Amino acid sequence: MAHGSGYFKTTYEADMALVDTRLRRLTLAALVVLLAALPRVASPFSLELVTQTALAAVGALALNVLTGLAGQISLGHAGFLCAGAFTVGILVESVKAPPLVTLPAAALVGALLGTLVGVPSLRLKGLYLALGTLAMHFVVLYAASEYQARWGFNTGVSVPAPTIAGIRFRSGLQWYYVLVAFAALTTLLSVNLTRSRVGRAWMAIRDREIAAASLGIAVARYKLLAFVASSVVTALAGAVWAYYRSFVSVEAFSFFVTIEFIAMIVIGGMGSTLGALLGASFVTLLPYGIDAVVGALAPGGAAPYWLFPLKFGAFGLLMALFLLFEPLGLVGIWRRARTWIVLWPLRYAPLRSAR
Amino acid sequence: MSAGAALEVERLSVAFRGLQALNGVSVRASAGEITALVGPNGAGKTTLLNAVGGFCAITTGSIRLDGAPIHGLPSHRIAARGVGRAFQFVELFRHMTVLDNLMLGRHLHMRAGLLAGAVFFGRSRREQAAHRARVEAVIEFLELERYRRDAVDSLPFGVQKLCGVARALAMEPRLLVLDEPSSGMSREEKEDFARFLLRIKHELGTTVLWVEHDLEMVADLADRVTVLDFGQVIAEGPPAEALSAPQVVEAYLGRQP
Amino acid sequence: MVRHRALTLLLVAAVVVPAQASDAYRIGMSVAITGPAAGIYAPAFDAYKVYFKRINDAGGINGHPVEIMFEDDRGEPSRAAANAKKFSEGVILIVNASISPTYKPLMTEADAEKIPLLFGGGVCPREAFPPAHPLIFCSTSFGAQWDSRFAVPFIKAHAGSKAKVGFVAQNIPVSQAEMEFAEKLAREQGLETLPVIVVPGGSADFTPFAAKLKDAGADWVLSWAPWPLEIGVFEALGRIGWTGRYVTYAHQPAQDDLARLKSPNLFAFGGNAMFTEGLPIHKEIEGAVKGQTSHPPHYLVEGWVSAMVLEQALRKCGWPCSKDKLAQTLATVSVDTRGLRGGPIEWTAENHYRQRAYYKVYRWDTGQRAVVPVGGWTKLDVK
Amino acid sequence: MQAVAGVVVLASLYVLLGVGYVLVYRASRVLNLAQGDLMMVGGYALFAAVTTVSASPLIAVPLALAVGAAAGVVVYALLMRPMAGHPVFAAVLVTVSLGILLRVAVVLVYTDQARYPLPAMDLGNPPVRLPGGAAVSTLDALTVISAAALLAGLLAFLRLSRLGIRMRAAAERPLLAAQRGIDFHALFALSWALASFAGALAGVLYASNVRLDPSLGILGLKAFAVALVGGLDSLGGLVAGALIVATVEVLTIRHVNPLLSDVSPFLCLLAMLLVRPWGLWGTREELERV
Repeated sequence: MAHGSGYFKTTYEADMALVDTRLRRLTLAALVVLLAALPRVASPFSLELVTQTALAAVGALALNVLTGLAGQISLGHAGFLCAGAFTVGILVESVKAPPLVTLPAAALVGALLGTLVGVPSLRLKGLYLALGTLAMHFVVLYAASEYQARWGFNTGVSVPAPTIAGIRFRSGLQWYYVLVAFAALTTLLSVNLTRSRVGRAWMAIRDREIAAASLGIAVARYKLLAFVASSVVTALAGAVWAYYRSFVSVEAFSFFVTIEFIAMIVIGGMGSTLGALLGASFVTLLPYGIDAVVGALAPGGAAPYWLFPLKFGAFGLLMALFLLFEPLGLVGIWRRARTWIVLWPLRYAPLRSAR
Repeated sequence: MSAGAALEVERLSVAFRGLQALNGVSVRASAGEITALVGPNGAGKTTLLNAVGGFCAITTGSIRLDGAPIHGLPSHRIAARGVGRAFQFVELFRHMTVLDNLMLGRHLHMRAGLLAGAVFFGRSRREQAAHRARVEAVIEFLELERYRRDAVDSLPFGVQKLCGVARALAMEPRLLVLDEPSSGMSREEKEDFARFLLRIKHELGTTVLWVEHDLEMVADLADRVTVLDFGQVIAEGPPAEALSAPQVVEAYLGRQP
Repeated sequence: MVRHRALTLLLVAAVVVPAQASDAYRIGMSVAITGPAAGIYAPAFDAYKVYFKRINDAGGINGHPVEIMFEDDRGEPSRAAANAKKFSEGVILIVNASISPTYKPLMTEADAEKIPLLFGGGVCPREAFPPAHPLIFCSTSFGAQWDSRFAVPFIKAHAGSKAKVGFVAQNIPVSQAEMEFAEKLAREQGLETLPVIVVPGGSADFTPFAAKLKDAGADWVLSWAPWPLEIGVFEALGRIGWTGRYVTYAHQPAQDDLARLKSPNLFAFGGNAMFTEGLPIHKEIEGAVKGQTSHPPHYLVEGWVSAMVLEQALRKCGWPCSKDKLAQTLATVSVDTRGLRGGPIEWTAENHYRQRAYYKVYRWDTGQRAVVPVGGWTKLDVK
Repeated sequence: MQAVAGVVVLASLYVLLGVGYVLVYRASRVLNLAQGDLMMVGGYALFAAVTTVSASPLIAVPLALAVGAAAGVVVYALLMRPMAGHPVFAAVLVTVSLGILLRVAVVLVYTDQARYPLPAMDLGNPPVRLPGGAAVSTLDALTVISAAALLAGLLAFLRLSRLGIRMRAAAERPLLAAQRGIDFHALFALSWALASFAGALAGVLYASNVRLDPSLGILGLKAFAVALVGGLDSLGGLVAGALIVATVEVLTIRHVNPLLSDVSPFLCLLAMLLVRPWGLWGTREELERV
């Protein structure tokens, strides 16, 4: 911002800037360089992990908009993903549709489903709504499995590598760039939303519906909008998933996937964009982290049987621990750490009674 | 800013599960004036405000704003007609900053939709900046500058109440509805608040419907007073007259032996 | 300047792949160690672990150890896909022992990286049958289209032509298709058939499905599905007093369940000899896995057989053994199953299933109070 | 006739499972998504008792049920009590974690293999002939009897005993109950114990009748559709909900499409949410107050 010296802001535009200090600009630049240069140094497998994390981040950000910002609990996230993925699968399988057709179609299906699930949200609150979305999940999965069974796709429907603008996306490297860019774009949109009129209206509804209505916010409309926005992005993520994995199959969208996404925003820190990103990374990488730790402790030996259930259990345990002891999630820890670093070596802590 | 609107409540009745909260109440708030609503606890003051704001269903009667009926409309439509409300128990969005709370007050005046907000570039960005300027004006008006970036739940209760008023003011309402704004404020805060109330009336010309416990303040500031007891109007008129009526004294102090 | 420094930092902190032992045969295995299907597939993990530990302890193959990267896929395709990516760094073969939804991502990766893929535990995919995909092999005892060609004539031989036959499938495509195929076969052979009943695997209670079969008047029922469903429907039929005969594929738990249910009406047919026969190879496996697994030894047979195939392929491949060379070698193996199956597993360039499929039927004998074979091995030529 | 018998048996199983949801929801407005897993634990407790303590069902079954009830208390003390004051949704998520942990614990001890406690107790499960040509298994019949007995016992307990009346009071008027000095934690713990006991009972019966494996918990999800159709806070509604869902399920299997039966409880739930979101006999959620 040309007018800002870095510390004093002279316009409201400057005050609203996302990246306003030199340190932040440097950090952002470093992150961009790191992500761009990673393929040169990282192994294909590490790249695959980052790619997976990026895709998970898109899903987590979409869920965060719905649950974190607008306060509408959804247990149907995997259902939306599944709908997007199967839209691609069915269109590619039946009419060989190109991505420029399938992706908008997936978004449209997402919007329709979001509306369908959103309408009951106008009458339902909290748990009842969650149950409605859960029921939707099972219905979507049923429809998908009917399709899969009827057409005899035993191992799932194949989705060949897509071609956009003459480029055929098939290598791990291409997908790395595509998905990291997708995640970056979603992050930017999500950050912008939180500071815009619509995002604020959602947070108002989340905190107190009556107060929101008193400010002229059309609560019903905005709830519906949150469902539609979230489900469009989720369905798109599902569509990209289908292309990236080059197949779709019902088994990939079990209820456990929903739990994983909820865990991401819970562990990351509900309602925070950074939290959704941290949570997505954490949940995606956790099993591999456990592998690495066990590998380091017991090199050479074949992994013991108990390790595998343990990886699954660690996820459940961590989710419980975060819920019990760190409701603000990883973002909360990050903020405390930042305060600690900034203040170090001083040991300033707010008075206990002040909390 | 737009001039104040006149509110007419005619023979309004509200019942909850057989309990008659309001019974044929008529209240008028003339344009540009401060109309106070007083009465003992449980008299039905907040219920009346809820009915005006569309937060509870009415049994019979009518509510008109500048002659147009608003009863039966959903709350957000009533807000769009120009009714701004500050709540008794604040009802701010506690995790947000004062600034964000006030920006929410600008909701009705802003246009940016979902996509514009997500892109946050060009027009939607300029719109945001323009409304930020209006919010800053409100912050300055109510002298909240130093709390601008604080999360609401970290503020003292009196300041929170003032923020509630600020948020309602940011809506640029034609009718400002205040529910016991001064309760929980310190002596000094109350004095400031009295000043703000007069400035709202004189500088902004907004009609104010004001529920208040502090009868001294009402006597000093209100143009007209309506006294409620057990869901019925027991006195109405200029403060000096209405507050000294025998039935009002009785309602507050109990029947004298 | 900033860019330069960042890059340097990055290089230093880069995720470095740990140096792999270059003198080992590296194999990747994606297996449902946990998850809903683990009861059937986790034993393959134990079988491989024990089998190749023995080999390595004895000096390895051609003087080189076999190193297996085990990855759990929980029976979920997304996890299988991640595993496949992990394997793409230098394994010469991928082994899969999991449910069919995990096949596609592994096949995709195998195809892209030209890594041979061995199915050892899950149902054989179409690509293993003639004309076979050059990279896809399957040592599992059961395969679609062939099992019914054995089972339907078996029913006809025992029931005569007057019997009404019902068919039970699980709501997974491979099972549904197989039962529809069997129903067609049965009709062609002059049996009276009932429409196939498709049962969701997650049903709380199979009784309503059983009642439907019973009310339709089925004398014989054929089921080809995952074991919990096969046996679940049979038990549900028993609970409502059905007295017909039930023929079902003998997955690994069959041996225990035949003994548990003690029903002379339950016929389990399959490609593996049950441990009740007490062959020398059975004793050997029992001895080898003792204390090494939490599963009964006979659960490990599918995994054991595929490990035998792999061992022989590696021996024939020699050292060094690349993925291409191994794929070519696999297409020529002929593995003596030493009685675990009715005959050897022989693969050709065209056929990665087996030249001949062998079947044997078992049931509970009330007289002997034991699980006994009904006749000997039946041989089918696979063309 | 066989269809009617099937409906009643299935409905009884749903009732046994659904009781847990209703009890916990009444007490704390929390939906216990681990109810199915608590049922599974009950089944494994029976198997453990049979294989390690005594093969006599007279000892093993009460032991398993006691373990079930105790598990409820432990869960409350360790996980739910610290969640007091947190959003309800967070508490619901904790129960999801609990379900995962229970499944993992069982897998670590017993692997994923199916187990059968009944033969270990040396018992059979012969069919019982009913009038009209129908038949159910002995344990099916026991399930129906247990569900009826449990419901009758619970209703009597809530209506007649002092503790039960307190529980009802605490559920209906928490504030008033607190002012009267009712110990909430004890009552919540009791609700959890009863819920978990009911789950264990369902687990014991199901494991004996059908089988035991770690994925049994999925049944819990269906039963929770049942609880919602009946009304989450109503025991009477539960019976109606269970009968409706079971009837729809059996009819779909027989006359529509067996595959649809898997989702039919959820279709019932969606239909109910659209018509009467609070269920057949449930109370409407209180409106927000300003």
